[in-house]
Amino acid sequence: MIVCVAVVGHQNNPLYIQSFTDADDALKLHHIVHCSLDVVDERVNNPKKSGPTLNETFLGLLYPTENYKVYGYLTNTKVKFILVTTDLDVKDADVRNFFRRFHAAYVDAISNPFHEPGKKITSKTFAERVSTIVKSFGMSSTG
Amino acid sequence: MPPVGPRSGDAIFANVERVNAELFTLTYGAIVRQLLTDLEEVEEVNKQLDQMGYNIGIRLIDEFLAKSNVSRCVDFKETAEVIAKVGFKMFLGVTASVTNWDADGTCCSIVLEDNPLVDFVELPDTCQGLYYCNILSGVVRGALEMVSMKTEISWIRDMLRGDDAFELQVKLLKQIPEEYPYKDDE
Amino acid sequence: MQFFGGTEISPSLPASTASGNNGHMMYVFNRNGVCLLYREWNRPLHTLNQQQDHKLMFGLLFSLKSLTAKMDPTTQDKSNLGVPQLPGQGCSFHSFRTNTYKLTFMESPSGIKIILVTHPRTSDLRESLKYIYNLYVEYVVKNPLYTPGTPIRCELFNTTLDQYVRSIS
Amino acid sequence: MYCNRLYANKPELAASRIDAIGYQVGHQLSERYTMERPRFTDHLDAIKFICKDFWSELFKKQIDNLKTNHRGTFVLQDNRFRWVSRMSLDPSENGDLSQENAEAAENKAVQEPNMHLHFSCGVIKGALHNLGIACAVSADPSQLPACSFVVRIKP
Repeated sequence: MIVCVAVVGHQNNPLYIQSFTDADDALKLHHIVHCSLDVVDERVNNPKKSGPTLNETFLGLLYPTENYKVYGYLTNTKVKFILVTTDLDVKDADVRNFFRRFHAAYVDAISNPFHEPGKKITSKTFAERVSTIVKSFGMSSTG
Repeated sequence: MPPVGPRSGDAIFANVERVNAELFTLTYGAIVRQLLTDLEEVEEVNKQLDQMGYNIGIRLIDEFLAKSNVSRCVDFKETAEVIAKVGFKMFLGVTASVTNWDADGTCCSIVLEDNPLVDFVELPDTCQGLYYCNILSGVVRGALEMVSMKTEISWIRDMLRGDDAFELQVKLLKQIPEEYPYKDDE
Repeated sequence: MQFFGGTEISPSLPASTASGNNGHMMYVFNRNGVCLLYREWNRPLHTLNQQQDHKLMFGLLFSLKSLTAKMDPTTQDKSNLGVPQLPGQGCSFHSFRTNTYKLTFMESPSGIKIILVTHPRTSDLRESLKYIYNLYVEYVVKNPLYTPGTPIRCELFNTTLDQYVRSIS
Repeated sequence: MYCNRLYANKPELAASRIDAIGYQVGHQLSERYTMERPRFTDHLDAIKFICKDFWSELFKKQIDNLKTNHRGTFVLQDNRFRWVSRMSLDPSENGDLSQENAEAAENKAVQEPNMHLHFSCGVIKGALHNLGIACAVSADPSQLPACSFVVRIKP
């Protein structure tokens, strides 16, 4: 289950962060997202030869904690997407698929003429779409 | 008199040189936003969009007539149908329908269920009085004026304001015949 | 009599069999009677100054249209002679021929009038006028530097038009 | 063609406004058209993207010629730029003017299309900015219907 997604601007300014848990661990999740940003920077600046293809937007697993797995994605415009999940057995393809759909939703959201670049995304449509994508996470491959 | 001209714009739409849809939608959005920044007053923006639409309409009519092969626009009812069925398809790629005729045939509604101008758009709370698509009313008004029909156009429904469709009310004020422009004693 | 019927528009050039210098001159008027364009290819004689010439041409069309509509034996719905009509209202003529020239005329519902004067033995030019109307749309109406209602000064339009008129047979 | 006409009919919208409108559009489009492609490694990579994919999306053709001085200036030439393909003025209009006036008229003929090209410049600038490249963009329409865009990357 996905517990948190976030969009972070190129100056590490949060553009959108949403957690999907009942418990009040929002603060903890925000902390995880925050920590993951450094990993993204490191990953981009020192690409591992064994890691995902050079300059691919999908950055793969950033780091696992005891309870969570954190995945990252960096667009060509240096916007970071972070995904935090509690699933321990996650298929790579599912995560890629998630980010692809998430990116499409993001592109439509910033195409609203009233959205200001660099400002937080307040669109209701975007929030709804994200929630749909989050809910269907992993469904495609499990049947 | 046999019906003249095409009844649908599909074939013409397929042949018209088209501009990239996203570019079109985003450019319109950027123009509206720029106008809001410049003019501040939402009412002023509505007026400006209508005026821009009018300027486009008076040009667009000739392209419409040339490509659609419509040879006469004398009857208001027939003209409204052609504009909705052929015109909207040709230039916006969507089909509009004509409904709500009044008894004497001088007032009707053009209903759009799909409108590429508003893809991606969410009106912020500060722009509630904005008729985002007001350019369309200007285009229709300008185009009709060029075929001698003076009209008054207003929005009845607007999806950005939570309605289920876009509805433009078109009211025919008068038809202006062609005058002999030169004085006889000149 | 009705000028241009319900045939398909041809965005391609109407076929021509032989070419030559058959075009004499052309006028374009808008709905307000403003002469947007006068183009001349072969006109040995000028008897009037240009303004009078345009006025005479426009007056000729205006009266002739009014007359042809009045004479129409097929319809009841006629206004009095000389009373202004809506563009496209009533019937209209599309050409006439004298022993020295032929005049072909078309009017769009938006009131754009195109008049082409040619050699008397040229063929039916209705499709050609429609084609010229399309050229007007492409090179004049779509030229962002052109202001509607003003005289046409578009190089691209003129060159394309000249080239086309040369091909008329 | 139509969006071109939108602002073409608004002479009171000054060049900077048109540029700003183009900038917003370019900014948004660059995000859309770089979806599902690896990040660019350098400036040239991004410029090539503008010449090929971006231009193709917008105009169904690529930029015809790309030149660079290898010091941050790129010249992108489109031999038949769609937005000015219908644009023309009558040069003979100024036929009997003195040399000086003829030059002024020529300037005017260059400046007017320039107004319309501010939009295109804004689009390119907005797209490149969003890809992390700060630059200035200008257009040269002196060879209509060909048109060149000069991109100067800010160090």
